[in-house]
Amino acid sequence: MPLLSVADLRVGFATQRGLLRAVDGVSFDLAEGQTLGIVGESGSGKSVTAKTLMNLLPSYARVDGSITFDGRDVRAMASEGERHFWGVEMTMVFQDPMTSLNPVKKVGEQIAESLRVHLKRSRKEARDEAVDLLQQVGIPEPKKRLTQYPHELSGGLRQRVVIAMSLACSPRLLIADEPTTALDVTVQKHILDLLDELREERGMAMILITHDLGVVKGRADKIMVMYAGRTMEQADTTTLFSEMHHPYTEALLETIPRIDMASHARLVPIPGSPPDAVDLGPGCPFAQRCRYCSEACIPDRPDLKQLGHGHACACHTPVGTGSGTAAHMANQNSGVTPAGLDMGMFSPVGEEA
Amino acid sequence: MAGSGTVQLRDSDDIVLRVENLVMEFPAGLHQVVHAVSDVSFDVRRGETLGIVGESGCGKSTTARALVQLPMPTSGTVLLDPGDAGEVELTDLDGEDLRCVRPRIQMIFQDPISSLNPRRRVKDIVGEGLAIWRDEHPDVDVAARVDEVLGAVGLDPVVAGCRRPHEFSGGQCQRISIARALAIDPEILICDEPVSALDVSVQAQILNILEEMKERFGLTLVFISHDLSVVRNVSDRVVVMYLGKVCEIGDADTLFSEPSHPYTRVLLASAPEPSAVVDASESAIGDEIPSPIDPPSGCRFRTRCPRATEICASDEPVMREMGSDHFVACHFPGSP
Amino acid sequence: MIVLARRLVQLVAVVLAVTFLAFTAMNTLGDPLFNVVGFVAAVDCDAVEAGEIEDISSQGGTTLGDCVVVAEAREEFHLNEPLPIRYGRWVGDLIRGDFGTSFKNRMPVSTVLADRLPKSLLLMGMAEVFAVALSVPWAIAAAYRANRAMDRASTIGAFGMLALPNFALGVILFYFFVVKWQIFPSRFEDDNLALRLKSLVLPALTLGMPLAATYFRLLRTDLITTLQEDFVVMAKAKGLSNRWIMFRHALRPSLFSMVTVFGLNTAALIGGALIVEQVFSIPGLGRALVEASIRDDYPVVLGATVVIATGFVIINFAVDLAYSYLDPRVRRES
Amino acid sequence: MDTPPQVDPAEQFGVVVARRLGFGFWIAAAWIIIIVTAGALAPWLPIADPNETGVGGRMDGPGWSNWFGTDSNGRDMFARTIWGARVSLIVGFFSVLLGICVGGTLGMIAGYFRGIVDRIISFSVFVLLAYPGLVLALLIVGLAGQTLPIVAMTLGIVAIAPIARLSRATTLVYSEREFVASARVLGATNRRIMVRELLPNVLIPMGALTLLGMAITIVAEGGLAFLGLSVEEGFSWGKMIVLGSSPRTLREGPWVAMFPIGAMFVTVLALNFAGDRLREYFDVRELGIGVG
Repeated sequence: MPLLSVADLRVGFATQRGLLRAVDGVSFDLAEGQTLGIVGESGSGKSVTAKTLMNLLPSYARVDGSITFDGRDVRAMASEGERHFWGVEMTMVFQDPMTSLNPVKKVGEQIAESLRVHLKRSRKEARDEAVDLLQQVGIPEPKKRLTQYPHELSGGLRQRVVIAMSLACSPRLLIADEPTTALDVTVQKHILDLLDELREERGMAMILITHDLGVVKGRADKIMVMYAGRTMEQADTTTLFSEMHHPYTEALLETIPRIDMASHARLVPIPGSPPDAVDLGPGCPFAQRCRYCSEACIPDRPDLKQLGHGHACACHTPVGTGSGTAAHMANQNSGVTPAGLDMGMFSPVGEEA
Repeated sequence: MAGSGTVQLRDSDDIVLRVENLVMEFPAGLHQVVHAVSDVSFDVRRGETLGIVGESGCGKSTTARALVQLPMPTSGTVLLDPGDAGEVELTDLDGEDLRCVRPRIQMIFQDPISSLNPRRRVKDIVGEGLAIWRDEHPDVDVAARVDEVLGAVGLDPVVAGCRRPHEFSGGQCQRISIARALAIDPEILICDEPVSALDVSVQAQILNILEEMKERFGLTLVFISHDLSVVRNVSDRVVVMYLGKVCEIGDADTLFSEPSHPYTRVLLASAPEPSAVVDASESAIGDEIPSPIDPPSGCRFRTRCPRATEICASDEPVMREMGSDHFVACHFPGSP
Repeated sequence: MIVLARRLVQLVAVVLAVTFLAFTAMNTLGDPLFNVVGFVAAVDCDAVEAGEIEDISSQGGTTLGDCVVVAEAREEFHLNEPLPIRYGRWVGDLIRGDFGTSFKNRMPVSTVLADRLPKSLLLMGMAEVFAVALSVPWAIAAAYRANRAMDRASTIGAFGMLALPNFALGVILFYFFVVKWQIFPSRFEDDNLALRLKSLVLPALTLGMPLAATYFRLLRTDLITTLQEDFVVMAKAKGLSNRWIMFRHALRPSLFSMVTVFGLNTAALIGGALIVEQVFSIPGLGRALVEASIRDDYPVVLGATVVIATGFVIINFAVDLAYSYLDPRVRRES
Repeated sequence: MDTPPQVDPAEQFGVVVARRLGFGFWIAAAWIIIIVTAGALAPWLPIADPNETGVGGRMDGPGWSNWFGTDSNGRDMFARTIWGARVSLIVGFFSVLLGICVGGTLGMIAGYFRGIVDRIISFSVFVLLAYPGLVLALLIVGLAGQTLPIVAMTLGIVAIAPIARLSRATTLVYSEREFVASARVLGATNRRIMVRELLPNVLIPMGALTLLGMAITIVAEGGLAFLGLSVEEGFSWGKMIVLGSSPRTLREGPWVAMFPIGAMFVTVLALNFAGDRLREYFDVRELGIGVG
């Protein structure tokens, strides 16, 4: 039985212009000790998914679907006001360590407080455990750090403190929402490695949220690619990279420069910008930017189809299949996609002329 | 020093921008000084793209701003067209003289929202440079030029012109910034982290536009970023900076295929998908970048450097040549 | 230490600037001699001494002897000297602790201040205590349930309180509690502390209500902002209770604006006290100042000015100290 | 504790949301327009002469013939309340105008040029703030005379310091924005940057401040009246409240004081509310400026 099981999760916000579907029918399972990577751009719904799991959404958000953690109904626990679940069994690390630590409280207090609240530790016990935790996350001179304020620490150390804080009650699932985006590259790797080590040591499950496929490549067991609140493609990491089917996944990989590319190597841009989450229309949300777009993609939203071995893809014309190739050929020949996109946009700029 | 010396400066006719011994210091509290940029020298050829890469606090953005004299550097020189008849030393100019040279060297910034005035319409924003210099160039058709540059960056001038910045996405705002800079036909365009605030899917659009504009308008680019792969992609020549100093400078292909400074190697090894030319285990020691108020003696990278010895604390490494157009400031350069 | 020294310099500079302005204005726009001796000031005494004029009744004087009075007054208050020198002399006296003498009742200004200041301080202190005691719990309650009925009602209530000028509020309270129901005394009673406090309840309420509304609005806004901060989200993710988050995480960083306005509003508070003392006939510093400025009793006005400016600077210094308590980041910078 | 929908969730997703001023704003605006029109048209309105005694009986309560009752001289309080609006609104408007012209400019200069200019202006502002506005007004009006222009000017001078503070703070925020740096790089002169780039952004909070400031100065004028220093000729709401608030008048006819109090209250409330909605609409921080 998976540790965490999310089925058909939907989250919406009522706005003046209509319902904003931030998450639209997301499902996944996560086994104990596994890492799930959720990849997507801003507005793709990956952070809202994490906040839904953590019961951090404002009350005016409309949530639908089921979340089961170790056989327990998470949404029911939220409405019953269960106090010792979040922060104990399921915890979260946020993007920016500068803002996720209270600037006016000492580091020690901030680590110790969940120990004191959830595990009823005495002041002294909590303090000692805090020192232990700081040591585990590789902070030098942990005793001294207890009495420091967040602003006295560097970005990397702060994120270590945040990690120590979320590990305080030995959680079984850690959600890391872009844990390294705000950090310098030389520190990023340290933090990601640390998270991996801790996960292994503690047999903890982890959800790693990022906008960079490269970050999850060597670290996640499974990857879910999200776009406009929907799951585009979902697979084991190796499968995803060896036989990716969704045009968006492919486009994401091609659009990002890599260090080992030659200078001035042309990137394949993704034309346009992410869609308006309030007014998505009936079809595939990526159709307007997709070079594989077919007639079917515009009126008809593709379902997430299981392809076997846990690989699923929501596309009418998947890359590497007959229909995908045919659609691409047809678009190439006519010069425009059925969504009205000029195919010239995909040829790297400069080759046009 | 991780970076003293000027051997990296080239002796060539087509250098358009030469920075020598640039120093930028800011007062911090009582009797303290932030050494943001310390003795940095580099040059840029006409039509070249120079990438400056480094982590936060390395002084790359301060350097970029110093190039356009915002603010004026503490010391050092910034030369336009050195050796030419029209040589201009920006650091010597002030007031009206400086203002008159400004159109030659333009800049775009990281935050697309903050770089556009929320209360003005796009065509006024893009046409601002032309409006400022209308008296000097009375025959320029402002409206036509605005339409031209807006079209060049991929925006529809008719639709976009009358809107205000908040009606555009981040990527579109960055296009408007580029159009504004290009409208007055500059020689040099300084890009200070132009894509770091953008979504990955939009990033490539902007990078491609910059490449296209460079060809179309004959620009010389100085491109600043913390992202090695982005810098690698756009640059002909790369400067690696750490804590206000230059570590390594050279032709992009050489630098990325034979990184010699331990810091460059650490950067390459730390990327999400590390470069194949370095060992993925190479990494910096600790997470704490020293304070620019009280930088380490000798080589500034020594506190986190896996190769550091005593000499690194006592002597500042001087820039030396590693190969053709490849310079390193390190006592122990090369692969480990 | 350096901070303290800097503050001291600022204090001196502000007091000098304020008094110099007041001194110049009073001496150029008004006539100090007139205020000391009355209409006799208009008499052309030079002409009298030269024997050119004998009948001075048309000029406001009665006997020729009046000119002696005028001369004496000029001598006593150094009115013959040029303005900067007189100002310098006044400052010199001030440094020695001499605030000068009232033109009107010839009492030392320091005596007047010593008599009046405590009453005003008590009034303002009570008003502040009242305002803080009301606004802080109120703001917390409203911020917990932001944009719900109770919060909306509070916001409107605060608006109402802010829109009611303190003289109007004073008049209304006076009408009901003094004229109609006669719960509180109609004048200030000074016999013992209990009576003194009792007669200050209404004035303090009058002064404190708009303050409470101001504090409420600022604290509520800041609390709502703080409650949206990442570190509060983090605290929620740690499973901490709302109460714990409010009191141990959100409250302290939210006090900034309120504390700032506490300092800046000191002047407004003194201005308000001026009116409230007038409405409720409290013989405080404010009334002394009003009376003195209406009668152009410059030494008293200047003395009160010194006290007020000093108070303002000291309170704003205290506010800066409060900042460094509220936020450790400020501590390092200063 | 819920995150209130102050920030529309759609904004977090990059969707542009049209903010609204709300129904309350329009009610407040309507009241302001009514009272301004009534004040402006007072001489032509079919109301009693405010200074004519014996229109009704002495101290008649509110009724059909005299809606707001009469005072001890038998003057019609309704007519007086409308005429009182004239002085109060004129004082309120012109003093804020002066305050914004002088204070706003000084604040912008200080915030844009920084350095020594900023130090001098900021110190002057601090000095002005250190002096309770009402006391300052008291001195000036007491010395210079109690005419309408002098009262308006004096309250305007008092308004300079807080407005300069706000204008400086706003300018500082916007000077940091990169569009100012861009303009500089394009070669714009300081004057051009201040007029084209900063002014439009600083004017917005100033607009909200005009309304809030009018509320404050109308109250301040009332305060001056209480100290016996309002306009000598004619009367304002403040002066009417003073006249009605002697213990005897209060006992015999509380309406003499309460109607001008009510008129001032509703007007100040409307100004405050409309100003505050504008401030929120344009996303300006809480001002926290009290009656000076």
